[in-house]
Amino acid sequence: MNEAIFTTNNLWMMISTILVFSMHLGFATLEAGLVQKKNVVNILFKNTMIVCIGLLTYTLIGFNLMYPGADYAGGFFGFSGFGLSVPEGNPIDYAGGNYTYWTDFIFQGMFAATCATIVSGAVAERIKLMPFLIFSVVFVAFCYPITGFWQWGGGWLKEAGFYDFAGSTLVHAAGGFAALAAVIVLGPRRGKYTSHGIKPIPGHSMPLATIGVFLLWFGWFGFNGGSVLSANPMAVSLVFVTTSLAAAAGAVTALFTSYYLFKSYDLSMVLNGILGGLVAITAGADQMSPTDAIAIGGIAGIIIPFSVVFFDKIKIDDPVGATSVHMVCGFWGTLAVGIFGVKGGLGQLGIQFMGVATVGVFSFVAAFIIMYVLKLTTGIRVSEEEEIKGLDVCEHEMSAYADSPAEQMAGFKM
Amino acid sequence: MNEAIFTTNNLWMMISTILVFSMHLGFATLEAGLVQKKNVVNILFKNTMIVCIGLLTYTLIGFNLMYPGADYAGGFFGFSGFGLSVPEGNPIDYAGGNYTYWTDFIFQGMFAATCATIVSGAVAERIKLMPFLIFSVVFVAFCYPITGFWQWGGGWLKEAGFYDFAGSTLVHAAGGFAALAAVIVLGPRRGKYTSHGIKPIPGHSMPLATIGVFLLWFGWFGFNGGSVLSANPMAVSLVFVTTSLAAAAGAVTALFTSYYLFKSYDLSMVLNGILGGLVAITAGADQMSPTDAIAIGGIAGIIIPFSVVFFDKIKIDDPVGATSVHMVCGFWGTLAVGIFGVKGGLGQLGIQFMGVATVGVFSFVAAFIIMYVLKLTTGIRVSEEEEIKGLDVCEHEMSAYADSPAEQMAGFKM
Amino acid sequence: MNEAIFTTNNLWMMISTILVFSMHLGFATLEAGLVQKKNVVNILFKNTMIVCIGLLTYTLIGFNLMYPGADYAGGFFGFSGFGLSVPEGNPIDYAGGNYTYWTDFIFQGMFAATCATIVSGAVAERIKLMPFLIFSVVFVAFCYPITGFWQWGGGWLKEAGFYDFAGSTLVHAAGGFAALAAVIVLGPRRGKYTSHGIKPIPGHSMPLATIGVFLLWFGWFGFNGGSVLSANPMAVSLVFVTTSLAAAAGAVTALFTSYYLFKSYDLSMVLNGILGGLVAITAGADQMSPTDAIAIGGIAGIIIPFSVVFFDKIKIDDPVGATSVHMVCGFWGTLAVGIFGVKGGLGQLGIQFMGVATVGVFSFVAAFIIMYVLKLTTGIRVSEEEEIKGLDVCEHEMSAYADSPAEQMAGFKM
Amino acid sequence: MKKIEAIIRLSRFDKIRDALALIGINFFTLQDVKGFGLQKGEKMVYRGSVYDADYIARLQIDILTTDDMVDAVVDAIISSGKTGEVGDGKIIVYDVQEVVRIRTGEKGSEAV
Amino acid sequence: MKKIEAIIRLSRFDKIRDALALIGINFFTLQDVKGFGLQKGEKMVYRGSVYDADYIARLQIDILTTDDMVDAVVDAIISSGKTGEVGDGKIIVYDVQEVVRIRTGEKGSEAV
Amino acid sequence: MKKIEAIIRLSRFDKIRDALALIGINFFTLQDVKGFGLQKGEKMVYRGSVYDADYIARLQIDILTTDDMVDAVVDAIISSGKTGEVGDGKIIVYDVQEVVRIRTGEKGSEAV
Ligand SMILES: Nc1ncnc2c1ncn2[C@@H]1O[C@H](COP(=O)(O)OP(=O)(O)O)[C@@H](O)[C@H]1O
Ligand SMILES: Nc1ncnc2c1ncn2[C@@H]1O[C@H](COP(=O)(O)OP(=O)(O)O)[C@@H](O)[C@H]1O
Ligand SMILES: Nc1ncnc2c1ncn2[C@@H]1O[C@H](COP(=O)(O)OP(=O)(O)O)[C@@H](O)[C@H]1O
Repeated sequence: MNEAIFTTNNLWMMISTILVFSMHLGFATLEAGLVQKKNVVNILFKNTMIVCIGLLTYTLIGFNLMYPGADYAGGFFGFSGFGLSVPEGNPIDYAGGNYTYWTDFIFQGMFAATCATIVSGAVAERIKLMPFLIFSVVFVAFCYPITGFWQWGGGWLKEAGFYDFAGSTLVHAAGGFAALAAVIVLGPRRGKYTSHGIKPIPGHSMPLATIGVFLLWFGWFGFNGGSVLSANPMAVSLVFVTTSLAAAAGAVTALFTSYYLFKSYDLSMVLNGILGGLVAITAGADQMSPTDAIAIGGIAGIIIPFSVVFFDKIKIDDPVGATSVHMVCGFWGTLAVGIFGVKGGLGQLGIQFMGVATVGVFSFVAAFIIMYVLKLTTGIRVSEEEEIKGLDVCEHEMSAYADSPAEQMAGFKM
Repeated sequence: MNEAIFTTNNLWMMISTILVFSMHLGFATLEAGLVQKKNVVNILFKNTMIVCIGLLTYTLIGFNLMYPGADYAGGFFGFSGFGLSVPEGNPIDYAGGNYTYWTDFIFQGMFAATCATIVSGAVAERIKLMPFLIFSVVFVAFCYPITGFWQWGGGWLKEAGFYDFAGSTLVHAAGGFAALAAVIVLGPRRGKYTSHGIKPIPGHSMPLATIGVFLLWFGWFGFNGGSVLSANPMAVSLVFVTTSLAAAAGAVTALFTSYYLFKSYDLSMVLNGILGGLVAITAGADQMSPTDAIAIGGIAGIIIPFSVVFFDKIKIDDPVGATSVHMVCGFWGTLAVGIFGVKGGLGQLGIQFMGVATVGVFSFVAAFIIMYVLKLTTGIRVSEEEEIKGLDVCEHEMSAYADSPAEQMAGFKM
Repeated sequence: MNEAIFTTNNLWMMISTILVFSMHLGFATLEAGLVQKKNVVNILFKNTMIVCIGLLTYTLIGFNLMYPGADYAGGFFGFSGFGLSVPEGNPIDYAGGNYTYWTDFIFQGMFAATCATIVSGAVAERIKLMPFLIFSVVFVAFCYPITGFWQWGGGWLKEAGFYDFAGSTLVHAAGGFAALAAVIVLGPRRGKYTSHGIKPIPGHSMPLATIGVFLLWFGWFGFNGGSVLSANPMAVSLVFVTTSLAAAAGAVTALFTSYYLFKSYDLSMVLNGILGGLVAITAGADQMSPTDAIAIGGIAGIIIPFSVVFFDKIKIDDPVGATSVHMVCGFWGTLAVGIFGVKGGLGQLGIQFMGVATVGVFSFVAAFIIMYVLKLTTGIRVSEEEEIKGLDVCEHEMSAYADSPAEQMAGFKM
Repeated sequence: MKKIEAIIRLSRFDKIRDALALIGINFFTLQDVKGFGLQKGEKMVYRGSVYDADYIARLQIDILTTDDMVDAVVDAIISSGKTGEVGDGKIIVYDVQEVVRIRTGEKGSEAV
Repeated sequence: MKKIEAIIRLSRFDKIRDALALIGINFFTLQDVKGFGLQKGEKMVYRGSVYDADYIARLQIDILTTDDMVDAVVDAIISSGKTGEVGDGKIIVYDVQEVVRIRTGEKGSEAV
Repeated sequence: MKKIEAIIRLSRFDKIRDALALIGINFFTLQDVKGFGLQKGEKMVYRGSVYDADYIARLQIDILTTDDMVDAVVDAIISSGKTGEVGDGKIIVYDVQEVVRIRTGEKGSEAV
């Protein structure tokens, strides 16, 4: 391995880190756009804190739980000590000339927090701030790294032949199942499911939501492209193609499916279709041909509207569609590796199912327990009055927009 | 060519792809900011779909229409078959060590959709959604690749000595002329041109518009910088300098010109001045000195306010100024290659004029025909009532902002 | 030095340029979010113009003032002539294979304007547009390059052993001290400090402010990462780690400190905490271990709320907290190089203090004089009536949001 | 003195304004209101749930005028504001005890 | 004819709407207002300064109705809008001289 | 009982609020309105077209009060709200038939 290629590989991994970082802004704006005006500060606060908490816990413990080293190969759990320490030896050798130790850590660290962010959208508009942050700390410090270790850290799933290129299972389905558990413990927003039927609670800003989805797609070039773990020209560029085509196909099929179902060009469904396509291709982005990618993303786009309606029917209230996008399409994308592409085949399909199911069950159960314990101790839900007034005023003593002429005037006297 | 430089070159082309992708978000936010609040979902919907449609049609047909291969050199039209297929041989040889086949496709694919996006802004606030999407499919599948082939695909314009580095003509003027044709067929927004004179219809969010322009500039580093088609240090960094200085000069001259004309510091003009500078430098970004770039961008910034006023006078109603920015400054920038820089000279100027004029006429006529056929068949314009109520409620059954206290309350009961 | 590494190094420096560029959008959105609705166009206008002006003056004069060459080594002032001119010789030799002349210029040029942008937030909502732009021209053309030369250009501070990796002093403290001077000359917004106490004037959009902070963090990867001045794998990736951890720690400590002080989860403080952490790590981002970085950022996050309250107490009215973030944390971060990390030690601490103090005094005095002269000549403050009505309507004849149903209707007749 | 409140369609505002100007009424106060009435709001769809917006955005015009102008104003609004479809709105006439112009302190018909 | 203006809590809107519907009142006009009264606004904190929002967001419902319905409407609003805490709001009844339906020109009780 | 509606300049709101507080009026309802009157809106420029904003943003204050307070309130508003320039606004006094406090059901002067 020569120094020049090492430098280039590492550069790409660092840029991927920046791209994955920008996904946090994507989540923040998407989720802010899909909640009501009175809960915007709260969702921004949570999303801002999650990145920060995620990076710090990953420094302290997560990284060494997820990548404890070869000693724990094939296992269920490993840990190589607190904090970071640069290994001895020539940096070029740390990862066969692909990236440095620091790059490894920061790239993985940016990934870690996305998992908790997925939950934040699903529990929006009624969860208390502090319990949620505690949940995030625990989830991102322990749960995500443990299941992550199973596969990417070289644990038992890896050994079983499971394949999850960039995290349809390990990030998205894990986060999505946790979100489902959290929503079940927490209950729906007041007024959403009434005796007269479902009462939609429209998000307060479609521009913010759209910005969020574009930023997520933008960041996904690093999420998937960086998962090649080097700047290998053919591999990374193929991943760019499959990722983008799956997103594009998801949008188009979501458009037609939702038009067929609701006779309406629903922007929020198209946006979710794009995300569904992205989540679905993630497990096999390096394995698929363009046509496979279009099929996988396109099917995700069809699943999305049905899934959103289904969860509403069973009264799982998820304001941003995180369960449909991350859990359902993460599941689908993981299976798709056993159907399409180079690895497709019944055997692989079985292993894929087993992998996503075990990770899903683990994440679900872990999230359920954490949430339940918090419910019994600190409480997890704001009061009815606070929910009606909004979390911004009640938890943050602030409103997201101070913008009427009368409010502006208020600045001119005590 | 060595592997390391190949990897770096390809990396830059992939990053340029991401940057060009982010221009779609730039267009989406710019256009959303410059329309009325009641048409925001519609414009976001269109811009989101265009990227997706663009990528899919480019996969199916566009790429092979635009780059049919050496067999068609010097011609008017070529086609090398449907779909994508990786050529045999060592990837490094595909483009002389500059990029892989996949990178080539995805970079070009991201470019393709920008052309149709230019149109979307100009026809905003009154065009029906479905006919517009059909227009986009046809335009991006056929028209853009055909004129693109003339030059970048190695067709007759190329052979004639025409020079268009990154698309002042092939992307911007092409899109701008198509926009003009579309606006002519469609007619102005109701109430814009009255017996009492011109009634301005202010955009609903200057922050969104400003975000859009910054994102476009951001993406332009990839649009122009990527058009070097390698990471050549001197070439790409010069392009960065000329591109940025042209944008900066466009802002400054647009500020003074519009202050001189209207006695007002008009933010929308400064924003258009930046875009005008960027469009203008695009044809010769690799040919110009910093001083040339400042001159070219500065002249574009002077042109913009005059052009905007002119089009309003002749009742061409273009809510975002796409014709001024893309058509007029694209024209200017193409000519500038024959005036400034290494290639400057009367002969070249003639060829430049011929090139932009033929591409312009082709795009104009093609867009006119497509729009006209749609007008006669599906109809292209919403009804007066829909226009007054806004496309969001009428075409999407949704509003972009659901934000008054009363609306928020609405969430609490059926 | 081989061509391949040169290409990669230069590529990273160009990408860093793009990232630093995106900080201008970050500043624009952050500042727009933290002002009142009636002053949004004005702040966007200023931030847009500053980048453009900065690039142009840097072309004309700034670059050659800041980097006049080895002839002026160890001095206080140097100048190598107007405009840009590519040096003779092989481009690879210009900077030891790290970047080209053009890259050098454009990277430094993007940095330059950030200094003036820092001021723009602090003087928002009451300064006249034109005098502010004149101030920016002078500041960015002369003041920033002169102090910049002292260190980065190889002047006397450099020789004295001062260390400022990426500009805690040269960019942030310089801008922050200038902001302080400007605020003192200008006075607080009317109605902020009343006989009954401090009247908060809430910003009009927390989503915009949050987007701004994420974009600044995003750009800081290039601001600090690019300051390595090559793509050196270990160096740059360490900078990524320290930068991100400092930001994360700043958020967490700002959260707890402001909760302790105000019993409230104040989003604006957390956002400022992130920025404080970023500013503070900037002086020594390449010198610190992850633990050091957490300590430096964490202390910055504790400082922020105290500092904000302090400046309000002494009636320094700074709507966006620029003095606290840039001046105070820039000061802190500069000192931190003498406390933590490889260079830590009493001698270095003294030098660091001396460096930041002299640069601070110079910037403060220079800004004070420029502002004062403008106050006596053109005047720098809008009238009371204009301040009440808002700068958008009074200086720009425009409003940032045109969005009530009645206004929308207004489009339909003259 | 009378106050006339008219709750009208957004789309008729300009026609009504012109009609009022023709009879010499150039002064009024406008506000955004939400109307609940016979005409239902638009059908809306959000994330798969179809619902009716339960109100319609409307404008309320408040006009202060002298007693003798009332009929003219009412007629002007009816003729310019009517589409004939459900939802055209209402005009309400009140008696006002006193009107004062803040600038001058003038009262009654001097003040409008 | 009477006009009834009720200034109510946001959180009681739906209850009040239902109560009105029960007595046959489905038509009204709604607007966002800001109330200054006994109940103070929320405690707010911004960048370290604590302050009270000096008003509370409220809704104003305007109902036109015939004289005989007034008591029923007032009672319906009181029973559905009352929480017992300071800040429940006010109901105001005015005499209206004339009501006209723009669509038809009908007047008086025909028009509501 | 009377209701006083005052349409005022935004910039005078705080002065008026203070003046009202001095005479014991701390309760009122505020709304954003748009005024069309002698004073024209600002000159605006958008993409090269110059136009006048045809209205001015104003505040409307609604005060319920007993008959004996009316003159004091009107005087307070005039003295604190007047700039002397065209556009200071209007004060309108209505007779109110009944006022009810939702919280207690109290009526008349007890309720304000
Ligand atoms: N009884 C009422 N009290 C107050 N406002 C009313 C009343 N009835 C109607 N309105 C207002 O008038 C608007 C139009 O009334 P609607 O019943 O829809 O049509 P029309 O007046 O043509 O019969 C309603 O949206 C509402 O704002
Ligand atoms: N004198 C008044 N004039 C106009 N509006 C009033 C008056 N008094 C109260 N209001 C309105 O009624 C609302 C509730 O009044 P408040 O005094 O807080 O509680 P309560 O009515 O329960 O005593 C206020 O927020 C304000 O909008
Ligand atoms: N006849 C009217 N009916 C209703 N509102 C009015 C009337 N005349 C004026 N107003 C309101 O009062 C405001 C101030 O009036 P204007 O004529 O501009 O100044 P002035 O009251 O000082 O003569 C207007 O903007 C409008 O809101």
